[in-house]
Amino acid sequence: MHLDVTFFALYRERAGCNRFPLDLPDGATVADLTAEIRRHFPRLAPPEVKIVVAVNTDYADPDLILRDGDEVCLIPPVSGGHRHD
Amino acid sequence: MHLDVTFFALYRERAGCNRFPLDLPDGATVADLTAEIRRHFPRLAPPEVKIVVAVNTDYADPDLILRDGDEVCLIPPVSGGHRHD
Amino acid sequence: MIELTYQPLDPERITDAVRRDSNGAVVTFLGTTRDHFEGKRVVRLDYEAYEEMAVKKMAEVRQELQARYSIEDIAIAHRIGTVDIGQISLVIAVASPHRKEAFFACHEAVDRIKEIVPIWKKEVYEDGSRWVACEDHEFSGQEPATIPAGDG
Amino acid sequence: MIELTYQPLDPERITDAVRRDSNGAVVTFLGTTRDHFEGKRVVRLDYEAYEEMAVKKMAEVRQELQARYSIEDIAIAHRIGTVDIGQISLVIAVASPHRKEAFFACHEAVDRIKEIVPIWKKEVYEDGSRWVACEDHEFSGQEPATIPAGDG
Repeated sequence: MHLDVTFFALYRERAGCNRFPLDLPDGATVADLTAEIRRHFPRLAPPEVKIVVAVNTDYADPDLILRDGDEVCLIPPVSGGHRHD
Repeated sequence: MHLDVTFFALYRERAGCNRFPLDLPDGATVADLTAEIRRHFPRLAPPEVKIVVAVNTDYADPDLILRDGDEVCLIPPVSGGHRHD
Repeated sequence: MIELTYQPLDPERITDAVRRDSNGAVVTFLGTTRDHFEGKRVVRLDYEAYEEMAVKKMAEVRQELQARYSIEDIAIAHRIGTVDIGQISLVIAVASPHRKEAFFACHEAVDRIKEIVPIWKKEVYEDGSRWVACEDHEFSGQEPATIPAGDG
Repeated sequence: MIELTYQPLDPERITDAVRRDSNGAVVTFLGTTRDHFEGKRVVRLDYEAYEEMAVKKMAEVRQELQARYSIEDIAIAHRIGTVDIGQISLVIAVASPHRKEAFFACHEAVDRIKEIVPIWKKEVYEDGSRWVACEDHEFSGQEPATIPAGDG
């Protein structure tokens, strides 16, 4: 299947692009996708940091099976509870 | 000593006046004052309801000794914590 | 800022009074007059104050919370006299670097004001009126815990 | 009311959207951009959103709190793009018949928005910039508990 992965904020800056095309085997999960992303962009996030993924505008579990054409976005941590603006 | 006692809100309406002149013996306390007020205005507050008194713009304990010319006001309960506007 | 006034309150002006570039959070409370009470239709509220003492107690509440939360920027404004339905009778604005303190201080400020500031309200219905807190307190026989009993 | 905009926010308009004659309490939160962070001088903030998802998550936060507190009147507006120091980036207004629910719902709304709405902010200093939450979370190795981990 073919997916276009969108990067935001810190991830966009580190990846150096807004959007990255990715081909994955049918049946691939969100975990497979983030593993593939890490291979392409090893400096995107340190190994101990989980990469959060949104699929079709909802947060997705690692074992969610992706489908061709899904809207996939990588979500760096949002503003966070302990610090506010 | 001579005091002018001021009534507010419900107490003003029940007393039928804003202000009531009162002569008390020297050394009289806030408790003496409220006892005297209850004699003049038996329907001001039911016996089980304490009459709160402010002396010179502070809440006063029952055993506070009054002085001639003190600013004395009777304070019906204020808006209250469990109900708001 | 402490204000006791017969004029309509302007929440934006009162909120602006506490905003500073070093604050990241501003919490504002507006108390507005409701159109009903226990099924009865309220047509307006009449607020009466022991004005000199009310201003003093509002300032005490402000100081109390400034000390407790180590914040400076608290504004309290209360309207008295006749307040029509849907209008604002109380504005409290609190600003602080972080939001938690602003929320707690603002909430406690409302509670304390209603406990210790000598302002009374009379709900006026189509067929009568009622001093709100007074009757409640008589019914329960309770005084606010923080007010010393004045009666022997 | 849910709003995500590049324009300056008008807190009075947003607060007015929740005021009704049956409500006695209105609590408003303003998030404003602070001029300092850990001793560094901040000159402006740049907010970036995954807009479609941000609007959806803001609406979810609103529904969550409406259900939890049985209140209807919650308005949430977030500004994105460049926000200068002292300006407002977030407005949450909650109105309810009683104040306790309005305070709790407003406070929780801020917390939840910062947890689950995909909006990021970059603090711009005189000599650089920094995505605020990102670095913190990397340092602590923590994700917000409510966001499922997307990595295997």
